[in-house]
Parts: sequence; structure tokens; C-alpha cells
Amino acid sequence: MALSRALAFDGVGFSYGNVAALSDVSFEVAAGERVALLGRNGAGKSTIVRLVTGLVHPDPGSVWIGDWDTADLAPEDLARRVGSVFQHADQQLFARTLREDVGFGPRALGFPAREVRRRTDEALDALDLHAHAEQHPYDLSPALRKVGALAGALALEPSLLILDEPTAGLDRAWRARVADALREHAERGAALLVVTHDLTFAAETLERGIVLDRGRLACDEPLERLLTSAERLKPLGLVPPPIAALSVALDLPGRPVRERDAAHTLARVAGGRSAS
Amino acid sequence: MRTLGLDDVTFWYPATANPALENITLDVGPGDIVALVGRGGAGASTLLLVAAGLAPRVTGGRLAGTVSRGARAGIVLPTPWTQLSGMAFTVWDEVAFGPANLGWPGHAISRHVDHALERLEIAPLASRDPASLSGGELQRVIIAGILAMDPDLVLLDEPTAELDPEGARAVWRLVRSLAGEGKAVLLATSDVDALPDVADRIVWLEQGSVRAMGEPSLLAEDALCEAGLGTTVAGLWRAAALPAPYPLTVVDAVQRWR
Amino acid sequence: MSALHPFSLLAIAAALPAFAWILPAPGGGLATATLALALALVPDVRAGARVVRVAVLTAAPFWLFLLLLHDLPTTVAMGLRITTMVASFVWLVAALPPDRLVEAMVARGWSLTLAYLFAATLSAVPVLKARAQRIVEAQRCRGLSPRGSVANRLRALRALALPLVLSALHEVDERAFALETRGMGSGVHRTPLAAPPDRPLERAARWALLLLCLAAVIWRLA
Amino acid sequence: MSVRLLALIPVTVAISLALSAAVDAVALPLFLDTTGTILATALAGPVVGIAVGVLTSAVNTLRNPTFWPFVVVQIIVALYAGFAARAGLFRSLKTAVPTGLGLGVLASLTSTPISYFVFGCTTTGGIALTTALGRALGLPPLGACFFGSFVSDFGDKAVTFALVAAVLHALPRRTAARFPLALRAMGAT
Repeated sequence: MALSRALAFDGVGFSYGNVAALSDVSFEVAAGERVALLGRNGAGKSTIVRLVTGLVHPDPGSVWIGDWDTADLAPEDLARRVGSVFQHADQQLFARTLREDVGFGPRALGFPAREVRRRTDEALDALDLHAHAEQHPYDLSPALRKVGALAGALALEPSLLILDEPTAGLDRAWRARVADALREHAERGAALLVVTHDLTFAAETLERGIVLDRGRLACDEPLERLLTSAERLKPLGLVPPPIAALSVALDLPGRPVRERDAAHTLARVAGGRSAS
Repeated sequence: MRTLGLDDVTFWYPATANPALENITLDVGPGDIVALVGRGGAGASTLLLVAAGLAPRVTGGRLAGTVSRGARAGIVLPTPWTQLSGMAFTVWDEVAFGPANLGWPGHAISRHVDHALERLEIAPLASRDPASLSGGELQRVIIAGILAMDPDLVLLDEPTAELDPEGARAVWRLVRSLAGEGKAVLLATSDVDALPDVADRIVWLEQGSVRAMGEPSLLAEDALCEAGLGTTVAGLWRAAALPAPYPLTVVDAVQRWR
Repeated sequence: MSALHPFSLLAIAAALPAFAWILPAPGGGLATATLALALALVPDVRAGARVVRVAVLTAAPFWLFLLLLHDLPTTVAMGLRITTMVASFVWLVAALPPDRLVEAMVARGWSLTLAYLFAATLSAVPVLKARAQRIVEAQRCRGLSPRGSVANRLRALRALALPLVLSALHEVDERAFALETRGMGSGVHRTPLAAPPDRPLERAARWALLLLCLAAVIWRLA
Repeated sequence: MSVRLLALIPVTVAISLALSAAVDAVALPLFLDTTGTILATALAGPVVGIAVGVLTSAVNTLRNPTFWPFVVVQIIVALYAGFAARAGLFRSLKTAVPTGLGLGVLASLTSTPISYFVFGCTTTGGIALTTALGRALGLPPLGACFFGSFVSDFGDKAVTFALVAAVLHALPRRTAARFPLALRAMGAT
């Protein structure tokens, strides 16, 4: 059913002038699916973000948000279904308080004040930002401003979230909060497409990995298999994150890549060993 | 002999009541690599600005305590695009901006600039316009611009922020080789997993004061893991409720496991 | 032509329009306009042709509007003056890359401050232009439509201008840190990196040009 | 001049030029090329404002040589904004917009003689057409030229003043505190 498909790239190519940024890229993301977009800088990740948000249009091929073809719509129309956070999102805030900025999207889409308030509060709750809600965005660190921009995207309650390096510069506690907020949003049916270099974050939060290499799709498979095969990752400029590397080094059954699963397996195996 | 000495330093930003740094005492000697870790807003960036002599001189505000510094310090901030001189239209001139301001003779400038370009593996970019560079290339040009001034204290604030994993590994290798030459390095990073192979000493900052200081093994201690500042492997060991001391890295964990 | 010292190029580009206004129309204007356009062709005809084309394209609308507002003689007189000014500047920009001008200013002992202000502005403009574009895009992706009623478009302008200015002002400190840490304002006399050679003959020619302008003004007034 | 003020000037010039380039994204007939001059003056006084104004004209001239004679207008804008800042006229939109309109008149009065004697009032297509309209309405040449430049420049200074007022009020406390004149400009002495 088309609507369960949140996003689809169909034979997409794109070039800036005569430089081909993407060639023949096709993949689909279902509602509720959590996808990591990986690859070296310059591999085409940011171009995919611009295509999904409708800032640029594919040539050849087409990009679908559910049953909408992005070629027919402007970014402000797509904003009803697509929540986006760009690489330098810390530069787009301007309200006097963080709360007011988070409400910018819903207000721009024309929701009544009561609805804007509800969405803003829920987004601030999801990211535990209440302590900073009345603060001036520029009294926060750039990384926290970016979390504020993420709250602004969540407040749109989109069916698809497209995020470019949402955890850049965040400490472990904030990264865990962002991870929880995104998983919770996915459980409510939203699809996630997250550009990141932070493979630990990807392992904790997402389930599928798409790797771009020089504008082409190099891999598209579950993260648990991808992140534990060092020889597949190396040519793509990637290295297995610590927990995946440990799973392989200790030959843990099931090769867990998430901390919770790895801790559970470690405890079980350690218990077994000390008993024998 | 210490290249940088902070003795009981407290610092207030202008028009703010509570201090950004409180009673900081820290020494960094030649060849040392000291890493500052802490939650967002713990004061690491402010401490680097104080060490570089930019706070309070440029930021304004008030400082108590004493800061003693060797000949010359260079700081690299996490936003490369604000660090360009704006007066150079080629990468070579950009890297030469610092030495030229110091009034060095022409031949000395050329020697230092060419050496710095080699160190950062950006010699092929020498005649490129800085505005046309990628985030990663720009970061290396800025670091080269600092190294070309031959500082004995190098200060780095989130040096790998704009880099992909390969670029980040190259910067960590460079930091080790700088210390190898006798330079003192003081850096702040949220990439804690990289520190065991890089830093000699870890300083844990919380709300502007030093909560703990010690060997890299500090990053496997329970209190740090609880604050979310331990390494991923230590955090995993703790989550699995396995006995302390927690292993610091994958290699430690494998040895401990056998 | 571009081998000349930057200050000489500046002097020529300033003198030509000055003469165009000082000398009696239309002969004066005609002479200076043709001279300005000819200068563009001296270094190499192909690049010069492009400069001439840009100059003519920039000057053409003025001729059209002058014709609309004034009688023929005024149109010709003013048109030639404007063409001289346009041709001189377009030729100057083509012949003189900004960095050579900056190095000349520094070498001549003009304060580093002036050279910095001119060069740093030139390099800051494209950065903030790109950022303004990125901010418009980001706000549109949050549902902001820059079309519709004037009130709506003014709101959209505010949602573009405020973040641009706030983020730019926020970075002023970081720019200042960069200048300080790299020795600017250290009071030491800066070593010019590639000081363009300035021959005494050129310097004399520049002063001569200035005197000539003054003489022409006096002759025209007398 | 402190290195911080030195770093402020190129940024505020670039703000003016970036805004005047981006204003067509919202399809409004505005120049906004004095935003940086007024902002710099409100933050650091008329001397810095004049430096920003002159540099804005210089960079504009590289792009279009006919801008250079109008450097006089930028200097007048900086001086006017200096008085407005000391009088706290950036306090609210109710004071900022009329002050901007006043500057609109003053700017047109200043630019008209330059536009008329140097360019015969053809600086831009817009001004030329509105001047022709003025002539059609029977205004004398100089009067028509003033009418032309005022009509096309009418809203620009008012919107620019309102924008700078909005920026000053949107500044975080820590930044505003480091520009004493800004506090005064906002009426918060």
C-alpha cells in the first residue's frame, strides 16, 4: 500500500553543473522504519537530504514522499509530511525563547494556537528540553541549538524525519535523549532517515544502513550485519563502532551491536562461564 | 618546566553572576597531551580561551588567579569557516597569514608554511581559494595556519567536529606527533572513545570546576560512566553489571575476557 | 597592463571618469570613453572583448533611460560620461585581483586594518550570501511560504534576516579570536607576502596624472 | 580599534550585501543595503557605522560601478542612525518605523542631486521610470527626480529600521551587554 511507504527513490540521478553527485539511486523506506545514511563526506549524503526536502529535484528519476512526487511540490508544502534538520541547523533559530522557535513550524503551517502549544510541549518533552524552553537560543551551545531545531522538526509531527548529523557535538547523555526521542517517534509510525558519522549512535537508534560511495548505493542491509563486517566497511572509509567490534572480538552469540543487547549477552555468557 | 600553568583560576563572562570557571589549577608541560571532558556547558571551551589568553582580553569579563604561558599559543576553534583570515585568496597565503603578522623574514615564512602544508597532507591545495574548500579541508588549513607559527602550546576545541571518521583519525595521529616534537597540547572533545590512544591525562570538568583528573583509565571509572563520559566499552561492562575495574578499550576487554 | 602597480591601475581608473566630467562634452566624454574601452583590449583582445561586452551591457540601460528623460545632446554628454565610468571600473576589476591590491596597501605601509577591512569584507560576502540562501531553504522546510500577502512576505523576510544577523553577530567573537591567535594586532610590522614591485617612474606618473586633473579643473572653471 | 570591532565591520557589511541579494527570495522591492550600516551604528556608534557604509559602497562599486557616488548617502545614514540610537528610537516598532520613514526622506534628498547631476536620474530602471512619471505629472526635472527616488526608496529605510530594531531586541542578553550603545538604542538605559 503506497502510504505505508514513507519514502521512495526511483532511479534518482543528480548533478551540480556537470559534476554528478548521485547516479541511479533507488531505495524505499517504510513507515516506522529507521534508516542510517552513511558514507564519506562528499559521497552524496547531503544531496539526498536536499532531494527529500524538495529543495532540489532529481534528474533523472523521481522521489516520492508517500504518494506525493516531490517534483510537484515546494518545500513548504512537503513540510506537512517531512520534518528536516540540516547540518548547520543551529544557524536557523531566531525567536527570543527556544519554545517560541520550536512552535515556528506548526504556526507557519497554520495550526491554531492551542494545537501549536500542544505540539511544542510534546516536542520539548520528547527531548527533555523543558529546562531550556524559556532560554534564548543563542545562550545555548550550538549543539543544543541543533537539538532545539530537532524539536522544531518533531513539532511538525511529520510522517518522515530526515536529519543531517543530529548528534554532532553532543555529549553521551544528550545523544541518548535524541536516540530515545527518535525511536519513540518511529514507534508512532514515522520513518527516520539519519545522515551520521556516529556509528555508535546509528547502532543504538537505527536498524538499517544505506552506504553511499561516490554517488552510488554501495550497501543497503541491516546494521547488525553491516557494522560487524570490518572488511566490508573499510573500503567505504568506515570502522566498526566499539560494541560491534567487541561483539566480533569476543565472538558473542548473535553479534549484538546495541549496548542493551550486548550487555545482556555479556552478562549471560559471563554467568555461564563462572558457573562452569 | 611547564608550558601552561593555571593556578586557582576563576573566570566570569561579562554580565553574568556565576563564574564559567571556578578554582582551576592545571599544568601542561612539553610533550603532554591533556584532554578536557565534560557535559555540554561544563566550561571546556572557556578554559581553552583562558589558556590562549583570549579570555578576558577579547571576550571581556573578569579573571581571578594566575595564568602563566610559554612563548606562543595557537588555538583552533570548532567552526573552521570563522577562522579564515579573510585576507588570503590562496591556501598558501592563508597559512602564511600568522607568520607574516609575526614579521618573520620571507624565507622563514616559506619554510614553515611548506612544512605545515606537508604535515597536514594539503600541499596540493596550496594555490586553491580557501572559500572553495570542503569542511574537512578547511579544518586542516586552519590547523596548518596555527602550526606554521611554531607554537609551543597547541589548543584544540573539538578538532574533529566537522570531519568524517578518516579525517578524524588523521587529526588524532597529528596530535600525537605534535606532542612527540615537544609541543604541549590541551584539547576538548566529545569523542571520548578516541582518547585512550591519544591523551596522557584526562581532566573531568563539571559546572566549571575540576571534578577529577588522572590517567586515561579515568574514562573507565564508575562515576564517569554514570555521567555518560566513560568510553563505550566501559559503559557496556557497567551495563552488564560485570565487576570493576571496567576495561577501557576493546583491546583491554578482549584481554580481560580471556 | 596588469604588470602595473595596483595603485597605478587605480589612478588610471579614477582619472578617466574625472576627465570625462571635467572636459567639455561631448568631445571630452567621447575621448575618455574610447580610451577606457581601448585600455581593456590592450592586455589581450579575447579577455578584453569580454570586458568591453560587460561594460557596454552595463552602460546600455543608462543610455535608454537618458533618452527617455532628456534631449539628445544631454543624453549623449551624460551617456559618454557614464560609459567612461562603467568601462574604467569594469576594466579595473578585470585587471586587478583584490589580493594584489591588498598586498600593495600593506606593503606601502597603509595600516593592516584598512587592508584587512577591504579583504575580509570581500571574503565574508560570499559566506553570508550562501548562509542566507541556506536559511531561506531551512525555513521553507519548516513550512514558511515566502509568497502570499505583503504582511506574510515581511514575516518571511524577518524569518530570514534575524537568523542571518544573529548567527553572523554570534561569530564576531570567534573571528576576533582567530585574528588574535594568529598575531594580528601584535604591533609588529607585518612582512608583506608578495609585494608588487613599484617602479619610481610609475609613482611619478601617478602624481603627474593627479596634477593634470587639477589643472583641467582649474582650466574648465577659469 | 579593538580586534573585536575590527571583526564586526566586515560581518555587518556582508550582512547588508547578503540581505539585499536574498530579498528577492521574498519578492519584496527593497534594497536593504543600509541594514549593516544602521546595525553597526546602533551597536558601536556612528564612526564604525560610517566605516561599514563606506565599505558597503566600495564592495557594491566592484559589482556595479555606478554605486560609488552614493557613498555619501551611506555616511548620512550612519550619522542619522547615531542620533536615533542615542535617542533610543529602536525601542519599539512604533518608534523605529517613523524614524525609518524620516531617514527615507533624508536619503532621497541626499541621493537626488547625485542621481540628477551624475546620472541624469537614471541610476536604476525603477527610479528612471518613476521620474518619468513625475515629469508627466508636471514636476520640474529635479522635483521629478526626487519624486522618482523617494517613491522607489520609500519603504526601504522604514523596513530596514524595523528590521534592525527587531534584531536588537532579539539579541541574547550576553551579546547586548557587550555593546553599551545597543542598550541605549533600545531605550533600556
